[in-house]
Amino acid sequence: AMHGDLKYGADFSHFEYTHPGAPKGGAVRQSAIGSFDSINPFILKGNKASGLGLTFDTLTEQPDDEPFSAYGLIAEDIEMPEDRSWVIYTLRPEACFHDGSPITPEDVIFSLEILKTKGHPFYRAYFGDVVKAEKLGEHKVKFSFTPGVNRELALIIGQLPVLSKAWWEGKEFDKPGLEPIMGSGPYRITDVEPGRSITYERVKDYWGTNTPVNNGRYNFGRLRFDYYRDSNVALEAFKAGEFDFRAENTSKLWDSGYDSPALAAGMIKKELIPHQQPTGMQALAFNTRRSIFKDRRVREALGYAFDFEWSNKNLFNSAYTRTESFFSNSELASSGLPSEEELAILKPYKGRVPDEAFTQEYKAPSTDGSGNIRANLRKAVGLLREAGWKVKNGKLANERTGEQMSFEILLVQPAFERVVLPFARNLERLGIEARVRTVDSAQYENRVRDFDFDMVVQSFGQSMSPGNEQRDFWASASADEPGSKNIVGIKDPVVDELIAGIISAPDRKSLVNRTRALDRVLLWSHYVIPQWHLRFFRVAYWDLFARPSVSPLYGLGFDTWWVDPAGEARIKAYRGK
Amino acid sequence: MTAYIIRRLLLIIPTLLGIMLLNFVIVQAAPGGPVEQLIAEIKGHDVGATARITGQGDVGASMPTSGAEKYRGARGLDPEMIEEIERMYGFDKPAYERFLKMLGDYLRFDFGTSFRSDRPVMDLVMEKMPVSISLGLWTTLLVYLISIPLGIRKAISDGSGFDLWSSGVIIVGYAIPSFLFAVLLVVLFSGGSFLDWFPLRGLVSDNWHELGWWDRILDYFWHITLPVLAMTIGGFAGLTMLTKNSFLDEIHKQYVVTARAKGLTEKRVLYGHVFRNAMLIVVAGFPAAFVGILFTGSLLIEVIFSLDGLGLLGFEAAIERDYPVMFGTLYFFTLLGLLLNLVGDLTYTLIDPRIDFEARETG
Amino acid sequence: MLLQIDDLSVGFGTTLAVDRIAMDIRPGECVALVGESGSGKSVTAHSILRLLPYPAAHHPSGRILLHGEDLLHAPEHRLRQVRGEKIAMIFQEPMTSLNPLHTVERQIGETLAVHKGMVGSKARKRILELLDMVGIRDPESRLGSYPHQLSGGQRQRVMIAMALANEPELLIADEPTTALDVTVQAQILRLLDKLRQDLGMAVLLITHDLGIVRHFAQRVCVMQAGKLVEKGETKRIFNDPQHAYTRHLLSAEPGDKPGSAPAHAPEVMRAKDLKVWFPIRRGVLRRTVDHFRAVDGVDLSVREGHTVGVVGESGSGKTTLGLALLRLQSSRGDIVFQNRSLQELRGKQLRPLRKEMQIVFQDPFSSLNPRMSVGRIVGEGLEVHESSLGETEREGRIIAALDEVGLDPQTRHRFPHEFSGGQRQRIAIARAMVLKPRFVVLDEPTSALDRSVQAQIIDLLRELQTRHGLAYLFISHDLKVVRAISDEVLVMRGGRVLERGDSQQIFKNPQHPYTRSLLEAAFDL
Amino acid sequence: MTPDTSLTPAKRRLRNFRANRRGWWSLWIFSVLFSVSLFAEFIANDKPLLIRFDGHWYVPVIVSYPETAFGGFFETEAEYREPEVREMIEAKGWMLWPPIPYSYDTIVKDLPTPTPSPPTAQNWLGTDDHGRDVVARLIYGFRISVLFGLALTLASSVIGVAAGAVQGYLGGWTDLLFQRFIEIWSGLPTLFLLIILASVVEPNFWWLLGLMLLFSWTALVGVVRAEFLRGRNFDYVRAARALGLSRRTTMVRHILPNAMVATLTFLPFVLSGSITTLTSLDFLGFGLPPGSPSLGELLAQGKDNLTAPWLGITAFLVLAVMLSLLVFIGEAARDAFDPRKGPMVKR
Ligand SMILES: Nc1ncnc2c1ncn2[C@@H]1O[C@H](COP(=O)(O)OP(=O)(O)OP(=O)(O)O)[C@@H](O)[C@H]1O
Ligand SMILES: Nc1ncnc2c1ncn2[C@@H]1O[C@H](COP(=O)(O)OP(=O)(O)OP(=O)(O)O)[C@@H](O)[C@H]1O
Ligand SMILES: [Mg+2]
Ligand SMILES: [Mg+2]
Repeated sequence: AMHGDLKYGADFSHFEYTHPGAPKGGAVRQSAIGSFDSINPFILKGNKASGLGLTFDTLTEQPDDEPFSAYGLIAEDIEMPEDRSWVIYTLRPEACFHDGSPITPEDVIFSLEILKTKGHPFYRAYFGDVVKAEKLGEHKVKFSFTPGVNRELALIIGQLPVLSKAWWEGKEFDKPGLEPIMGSGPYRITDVEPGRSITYERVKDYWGTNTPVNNGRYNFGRLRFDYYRDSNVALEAFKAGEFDFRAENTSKLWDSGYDSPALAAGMIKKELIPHQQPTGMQALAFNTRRSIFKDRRVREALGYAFDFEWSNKNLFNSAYTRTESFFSNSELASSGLPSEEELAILKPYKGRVPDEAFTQEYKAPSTDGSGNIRANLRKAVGLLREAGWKVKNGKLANERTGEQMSFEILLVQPAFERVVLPFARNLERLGIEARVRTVDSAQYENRVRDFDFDMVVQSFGQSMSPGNEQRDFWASASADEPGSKNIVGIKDPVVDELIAGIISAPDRKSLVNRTRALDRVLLWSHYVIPQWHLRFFRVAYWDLFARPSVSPLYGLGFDTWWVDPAGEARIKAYRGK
Repeated sequence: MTAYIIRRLLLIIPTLLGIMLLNFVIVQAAPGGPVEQLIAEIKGHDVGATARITGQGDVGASMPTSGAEKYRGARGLDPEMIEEIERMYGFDKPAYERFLKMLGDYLRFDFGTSFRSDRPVMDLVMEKMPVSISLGLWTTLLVYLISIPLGIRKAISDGSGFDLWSSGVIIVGYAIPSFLFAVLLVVLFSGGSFLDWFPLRGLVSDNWHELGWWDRILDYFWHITLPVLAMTIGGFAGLTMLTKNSFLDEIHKQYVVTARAKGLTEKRVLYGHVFRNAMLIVVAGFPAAFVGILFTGSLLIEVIFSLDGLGLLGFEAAIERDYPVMFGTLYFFTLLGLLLNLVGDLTYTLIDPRIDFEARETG
Repeated sequence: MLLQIDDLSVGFGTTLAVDRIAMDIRPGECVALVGESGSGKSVTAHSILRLLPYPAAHHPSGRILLHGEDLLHAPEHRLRQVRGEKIAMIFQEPMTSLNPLHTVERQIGETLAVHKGMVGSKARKRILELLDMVGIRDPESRLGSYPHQLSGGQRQRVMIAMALANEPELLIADEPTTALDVTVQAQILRLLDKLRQDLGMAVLLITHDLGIVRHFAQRVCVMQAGKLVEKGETKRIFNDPQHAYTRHLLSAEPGDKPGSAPAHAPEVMRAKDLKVWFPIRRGVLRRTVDHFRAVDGVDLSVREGHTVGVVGESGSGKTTLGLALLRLQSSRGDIVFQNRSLQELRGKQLRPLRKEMQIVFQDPFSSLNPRMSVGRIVGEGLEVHESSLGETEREGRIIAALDEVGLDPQTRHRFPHEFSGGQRQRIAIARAMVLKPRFVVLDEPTSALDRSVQAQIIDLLRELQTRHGLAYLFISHDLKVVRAISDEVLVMRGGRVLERGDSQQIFKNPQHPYTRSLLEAAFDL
Repeated sequence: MTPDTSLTPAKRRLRNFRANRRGWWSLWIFSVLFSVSLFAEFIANDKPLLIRFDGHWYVPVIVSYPETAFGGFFETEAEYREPEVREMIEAKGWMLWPPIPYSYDTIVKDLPTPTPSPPTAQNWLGTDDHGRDVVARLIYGFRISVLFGLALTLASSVIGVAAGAVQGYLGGWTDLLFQRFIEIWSGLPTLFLLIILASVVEPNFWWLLGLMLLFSWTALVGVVRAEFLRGRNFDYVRAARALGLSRRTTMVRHILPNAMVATLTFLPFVLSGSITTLTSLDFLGFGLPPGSPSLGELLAQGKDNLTAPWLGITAFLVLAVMLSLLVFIGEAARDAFDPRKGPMVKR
């Protein structure tokens, strides 16, 4: 585990959220949007098919009910020193590729090398600090890391997919193609129709079936992904029984789009499955490099103009929850008043962080959902006045410079317009001119990389175990580094120190507290106007599945589901007529 | 005439060159090239070429990444990597060098490989051909076979009830946006709510190769019925009205009286005499229409029916800045267009022997 | 009785073009329909086959009985059997009446195919035979020609061949020989007469050439202003005309040229070694394999106040010569107009000269823009060349011009298709003369006009000439008219000038055998 | 059945035009619809037409008054739809609302159901997925789309016809080179020019119009050129030359009317096509600024919200009606210029 103890002991037989006795078999079809032309998932080029990960095993597996822990899959045993400067994995002797050849340390080393040299650039960054990989014995590999940079590396390297060195002999690694790659995972590709569908079949004599991490998982006999270009059409196809399982991401459709005879007959089931995966922060981010947004009070004032409750009710069928933390939907999120520990962390910075961080619970401005937000706007007017902005001739102007408050909200997804336009209308009442601009992704990328924007919609994704990446998000160093994720342009020594604290957190508990402290400082600095998140998996499926009684906290765990033969027969009968 | 044809054929070369050069320059000037696109994709900002067309979910509501693909490397891309990407795409060289190299390759019929899928452009184009040809051919055929006789009938019965209602029908057909109509067809005829008669995607079934030839043909037509229907619906109006109006213009001329005086049937008068006189402008519009249908006209239809055609290929390439594919398709279509134009012009002289392309002495 | 017309009226709008006429035609008989230009002859003829532009035209009254069957009310399919098979028609304006996009072979072959089911080599043989019958030389080579590649006379003969193809019971011939030189004309008329006698083909002959009427028609009907004013045996009509109009018609004959123009007047137009060669194209690539020499080395000079008459065989290059002189047809050789070399002038420089040189086209119908009213057509030249003219002044000039050529100025808002053939010809003349040019090419300007109007036009031309010293190039088949107006005559054949000289001289004492045969044929009638 | 001869051609054309009843009516209906939409602000607006407050008159449609003018708090323009503001004003006077109390960008706050909400007594055609009144958007959208379409169509037809005419009439190298130029021109990457434009300026009505014009004018060239290639051989064109008419007059007066058949036929389609072009630009995000009303935007909404059929149906109906009207007008115009179509034609 990253921090602290493991949930499962050395001799656990299966993850809690699986059902070891689940029957194997059945055929399941899923859909994917778009197209694919490559089944090599490891390289940059090519449009990759869905589900390719199922054909490869990694050294370790991470359970979906622990923040950041890993249990051996190919690895039987893991050793590392206290400072985590290296790690030794002992491979299971029975682990083998689909052709029956055993997985050897050479394969592991080869995989790392080839991924770092010819694989997707992502791997180079991800495994960048793995400086050496060496074979220590017949079944042992040792990875050494650049010392002191990243305590996570020992776990991260466990995510290395293992490729067959022998099989790749004489083959070009960086050519996308449609020839199935030799893997060792629970499934193998049986049929590929580029751009149309890809079919996987459970490997009959899969060596890992009974490893504890896989016990009760990968139950479907056949898995097929059908490709659709259009999501509306895909929905129709689902209703027509062309495929069995669908995750919905549109609340409008969730409410009424599934109405069909099959739903009425109970053949299609819609379910909201709660989860605790961190949803991070999706928000309207200020570019504090811009002079108008330098003042915290201005930023706070603008937040009052965003009417989440109305949007949620009218635009999203009340499906979402307001985000009030940068680490929302997880234990990392701050809530209520700061605890003792948190106060202790924040104490040294008193005076250099907003006072509210010590004394108040953060709440995003809220309304009654009627769309009437006079009360909030009045608060905003007050704050703006304090900050030296007054309305002149119907326009908000800076008292000192006479500069008008006017900015552009840059979008890349047109779907955001319906959220942002009412916001802009509300800003107008404050005398602020907010223009909305939607551009294509290349241009968006360009402008965001150069921090050439006033306000964007940004998602700050978070994992259960924050670490290094926080620097990229909030640190002073990244504020001036083009392309960094410090969209807001935060340059605050306090924040820098808090981040350092998180990275060096000795245990889970302190990690949680330090994260919460950072959360409070960020929130009260009003760097963003928080939006919303969804705490459920919204899934619709033809009622032929059964799933374990316990759902994992941090994932949907579709691989723990199985086909219920009775249900399958029922659906078959229904579709047959 | 021979001289003219040769002249035209020779002029194709500078024309193509001009088009390629112009495109090259403009594309270079556009903000955001393949490198940026790729970075956007790596960083997950990418919206996807067709996402804007195909509709998308509520933002921020998509599923958090599932366990297997957990992505924790939330760092910016280091400049080194960007450089490497540039090198990979050949962007480390100056623009003129890249252009010359492209020209050289084209001379050797080497159209390069796609940036994104790394497959030869030629293969990609060939692969998408069946869809585009199917849609283009059947649509054009249907449209022309229906519009022209209809237009002629409307011309004869100008002002009658038939004329009125048929105008109404074709205009309504035109006014229906083809993508809406396509979606409607999908919902009505292949969705789960109403009738489920037609397949939803593809040009043929998965098991097409196992079928007998007769079943193959059936299967093929079964698949393209809806897409072709959606494509044609809007195509009738323009052509029908054009035919009608140019017939109306001819139908009163003296030679038509002569033809009648020969005792010809009305049909023969219309098709044997008026037709050729009236067809010039219809033919004049053909090359453009055909290239249009083949190349761009079907983009949305291709998306909706999950057909991989050239329209989609070209569009995706442009949005994703896949330059080799862009220029490859551009090259093909321009060449096709240029040749069609020439054929079109030669058809003029076949239709009307008085036509020539020489300069007129004027005064 | 083959055909019987009873009480026939034709109206356009509220005006009656034909007013309750009655006549009949017996098998094997030739009935001539004569009358003033615009009197309703063509309209009557069109009514028989119901070819008028319905519903713009309508019949307030009448019956047309073919063997007792009413054609006016017969169903369409019945009419189709009659058209081209039982009754065939030669249209007045052969140039516009042929489908511009069909070859000669196709135009004639179609009638054969439709009624006789004759196709392939059999049809081809028959077509060649027909073309030969109507005097087209080297018919083989003409089969593939399009109408625009034929001369006016050739087109007219194609039209005749088309009408005769199925040996109809009744031939309606509307001015069938206007574009033909006299020898061919005689040949055609003899042919018709022969068919009439051999096959019993009846002919309804519409013509303004009274000489022809006297020779070929058994009976004559005279029309004036839509009414049938007199009918009877040819002899009687000619010897003892009852109606005043008939008498007027018969008495009008073009007089001789009164006095000759000054011999040494300045030269207005001169051409030297003028050549127009049309390329002959073959094959898919349409390569030029040879040239057709339409005008082949013609020298010509026209002096102020002089008229040069051009006569000659149909297809001999007269029209082409005229067009080339005015640079409306590209040519080689020198053309000097008022001491300026035309060949060297480019578009813009040539334009002001256009006011000075005008042309009356052989085919008036196609030379009038169908979308412009007659007033505008006539006034267009004024707009360009005398742009200083006010609206009303110009209107006045237009009205005067129309008046001069004998057209009712009231009709100037009409479109060309609403006129008769003769009226259109006069519109074309008005268009040229309204500009008061120095030099005019008159290509068959009077072919569609009856004698009385013809005389009026010729008087007009003469008067303008003496008054303003105009120079004319007068192309015509009508040798009487040529004699009446020309000072000098060119005789052309195969693109070359066979003989030239003083008009009186040539008519009195022709040198070339061809000229002699031409004159014989002309005044033999 | 009236005598035609006495009428001047202009009158005769008018008469012919009117004789085509459906064309005549279509012209009227279209003109009325269009002029109504020109006054959209007075028909659909979220500001009252007139206010009587405290003994004074106010005209909010035209003049912008701060809320403080009515004793409110905000110094920015009053939001008259807000209950507080209403109460404030109605306490001391009254307001006269336009028939549709929403503007194109008014967000209807008190919706009975989540957006897009179905038609109700308040929102006659429902709301779109932003929660804006469809009728109001339709009126404004019609205006902007038709203006865009008309401007684009007229401009591109004029340029296209002129180009085609010159090519066809002159022939030779002019034709050969001009044609190549057009080929190169139409090979321009529209999408990229749009992207470049979008990165330099914020696209607005005029920019888009100009840019679309760059590409749309080539549409008619081919057809017009063909007509001119043919027309220049006609005898009456030769006659016009013999009269010494300038090239331009010859082209315009004698050949162009023939080419107008094609042009007139295509105009309605070019027009509606330019409206759809505007849509596809919106799709790509290069269209009018977000929130602008346009028929295309409505179409896109219709497609994205299949569960809200009133959006798609409305857009489609408006397009169909507009197109029919235009086609009928085009037919009548064609009739008017057909010399053989007399008013005396019995129908
Ligand atoms: N389509 C029409 N619309 C109106 N009036 C017409 C139309 N066609 C012919 N007319 C008129 O009908 C009258 C008779 O025309 P018609 O062609 O029969 O004369 P015509 O006797 O053949 O004369 P010509 O010897 O000059 O050919 C003319 O005055 C003409 O103006
Ligand atoms: N465009 C053309 N292409 C080929 N041959 C042509 C063309 N125009 C005319 N000719 C030929 O040139 C010859 C002369 O034609 P032209 O019209 O000058 O004769 P014409 O003397 O006026 O005869 P007519 O008295 O019959 O009108 C004809 O044999 C004709 O076939
Ligand atoms: Mg006549
Ligand atoms: Mg001639």
